[in-house]
Amino acid sequence: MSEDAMLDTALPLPDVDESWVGIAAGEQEEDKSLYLELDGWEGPLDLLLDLARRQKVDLRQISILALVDQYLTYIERAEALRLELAADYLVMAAWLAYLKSALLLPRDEQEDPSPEELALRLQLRLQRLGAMREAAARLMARDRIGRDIFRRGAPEGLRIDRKIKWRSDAFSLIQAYGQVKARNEPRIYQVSDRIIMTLDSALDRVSAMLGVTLDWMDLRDFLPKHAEPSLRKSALASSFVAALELARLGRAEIEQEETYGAMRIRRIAQ
Amino acid sequence: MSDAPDETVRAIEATLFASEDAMSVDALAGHLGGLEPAIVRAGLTELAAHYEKRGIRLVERGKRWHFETAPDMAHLLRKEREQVRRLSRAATEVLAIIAYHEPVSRAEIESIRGVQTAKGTLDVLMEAGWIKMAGRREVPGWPIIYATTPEFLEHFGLASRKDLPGMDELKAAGLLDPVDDALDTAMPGEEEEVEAETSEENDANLAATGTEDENISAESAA
Amino acid sequence: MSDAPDETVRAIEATLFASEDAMSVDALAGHLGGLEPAIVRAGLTELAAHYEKRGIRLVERGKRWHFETAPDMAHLLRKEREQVRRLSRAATEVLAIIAYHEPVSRAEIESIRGVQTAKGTLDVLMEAGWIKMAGRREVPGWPIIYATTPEFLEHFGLASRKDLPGMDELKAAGLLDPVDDALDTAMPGEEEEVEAETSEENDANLAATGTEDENISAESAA
Repeated sequence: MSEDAMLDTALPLPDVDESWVGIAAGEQEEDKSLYLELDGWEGPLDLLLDLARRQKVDLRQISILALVDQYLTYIERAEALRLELAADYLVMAAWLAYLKSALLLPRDEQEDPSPEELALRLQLRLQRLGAMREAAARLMARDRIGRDIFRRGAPEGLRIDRKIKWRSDAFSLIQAYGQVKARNEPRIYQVSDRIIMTLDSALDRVSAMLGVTLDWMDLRDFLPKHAEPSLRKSALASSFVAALELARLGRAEIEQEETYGAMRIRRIAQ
Repeated sequence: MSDAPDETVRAIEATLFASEDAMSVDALAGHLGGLEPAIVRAGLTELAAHYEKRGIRLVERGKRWHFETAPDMAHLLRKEREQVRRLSRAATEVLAIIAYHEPVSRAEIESIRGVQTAKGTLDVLMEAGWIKMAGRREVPGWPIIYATTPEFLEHFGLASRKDLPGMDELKAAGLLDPVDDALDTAMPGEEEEVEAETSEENDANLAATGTEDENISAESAA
Repeated sequence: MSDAPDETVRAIEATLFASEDAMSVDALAGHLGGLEPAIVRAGLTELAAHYEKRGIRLVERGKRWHFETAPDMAHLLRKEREQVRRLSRAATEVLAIIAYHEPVSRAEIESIRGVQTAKGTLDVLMEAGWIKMAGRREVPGWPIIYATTPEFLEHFGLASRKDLPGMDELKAAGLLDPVDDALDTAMPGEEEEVEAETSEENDANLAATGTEDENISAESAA
């Protein structure tokens, strides 16, 4: 098919719903068909494009003023016929009325944007929508797979069967056996006895030591000196929890000036 | 009588004939045991020439090759087969806008059409396999952008997007450029400052809240 | 280059290509607008001759005609692709137990391993050709017993089963060290053993991806 001169083509294009291409065609029944199609418009821009097409000139040469008049007339008639108009059609009507007056009235001040620019912008948008609409129609009219052109009806299909080749090695085998054996060997578990400081004894200890002074004391000073490392760890943990508990009970306050810094604790005088 | 084609050509012919999907040169080369792509390409060219005047043709669509019936046979084949999907007018427009502008965001589609795009429209086109999401635009809001697929080219018989009807003319006429760009060239000397603001306001007026009259007909959906 | 075929021949070619079923001469004649069967027959003969040396053939089967791939190109339609996969940990254990204790029943394998063994594991080992059924144990229930094959010895580079290291040697090599095992049981793989083995079975059928990680396939199967 020929693919040139698409911008100028004004013929009804195939494969497009008759309902909208037909509108522009019927001149004598214009009013009726136009209003009946009210639901068919996809918004004001769509309606404007159709009205512009009625000027039967290239979209680059349409008269915006004439177009505005046509649109406003259309809206007035629709209102006279008491047809329900969506709000956006009325918004567009108001905007176009403004545009028209701005285009006609002499201007003292240079307005920004100028009415000419607004008109041009509208024209450019109509051109673009028009171009896409015609492109869509021409696209749909192409020879299409499944309608005009067919692929093979019953292709055999290409099948790829994946066959798995398993791989392993002697070491893995022997190692696996060793692990099975080791896993199921009877096992003796030993739990070694460790010296710890219980929370209760830490609480007693910390409370007792806090009773001695009202000054701040470093938490580490509460720990038993010369204890073996495992006991020191346990004592630190228990003393810390004990300090928190005393703070919660309102018997002590805790401060720490920086992250990981020394934690200090002192008694609250009752 | 034609000469017997060589084994590679026969293998390509058999593979493409049997395949349910179109195949790229690389896919063919891989399937044929790692042939040189150049050899496959030469074979395809030979085959395409051989089939040129026959009832079936070998064609390239979006870098993938397949056999199909010759276009002038449509009248014979069409009558029994009406499986092609009928799209609503809105969907065809959206498809055209995506094809001619891709990649394109929904807001960009809407600014051309002047109406909001109903949710179903893009879904229908994606379900048909003709468009796909193609990432996000790097602007505020990170909108998803859409592009066409190789199946789109296949379905509409296009070797590539360059073959879209009227593509060159539309490009030359600047009709694929945004309105703002066209305005700049059409109105030289205009101050640029107010431009962005104006266009927004303007678009809001024009696009408004037009509801889309979607009648997505799924006649073909068997 | 072949001569351009006439319209009837092209029409037959396109129709048979697009048809989902083989077509009789009468069906073709009817489809092509009531052609004389003799003309259709002549066209079919010409087409069959044309395709004789190509990658596809026009053939008649039970008085109905259709295109099919040339017999010597059939290997292109069904290709086998070999995929190498490493034996899973569970399967390796089962194989090791069979190798050390053969012939051995499934219940015996389970009592040695201390875990249930999924059916798929033994299937995989049989598919690999490393174990075979070796009769039935003469105890209640007549359980099947398994033994290794010569392929097993070959793959693992063993002259005979006597080459497998004994318990003392395993101990000396540190392979009975429970520490390794503690580490392994801490890994998630072991707990999901049964599931993983089931997926193995699936994989053997579907031959999905090339992953060697049992856990991944177990998850995706779930």
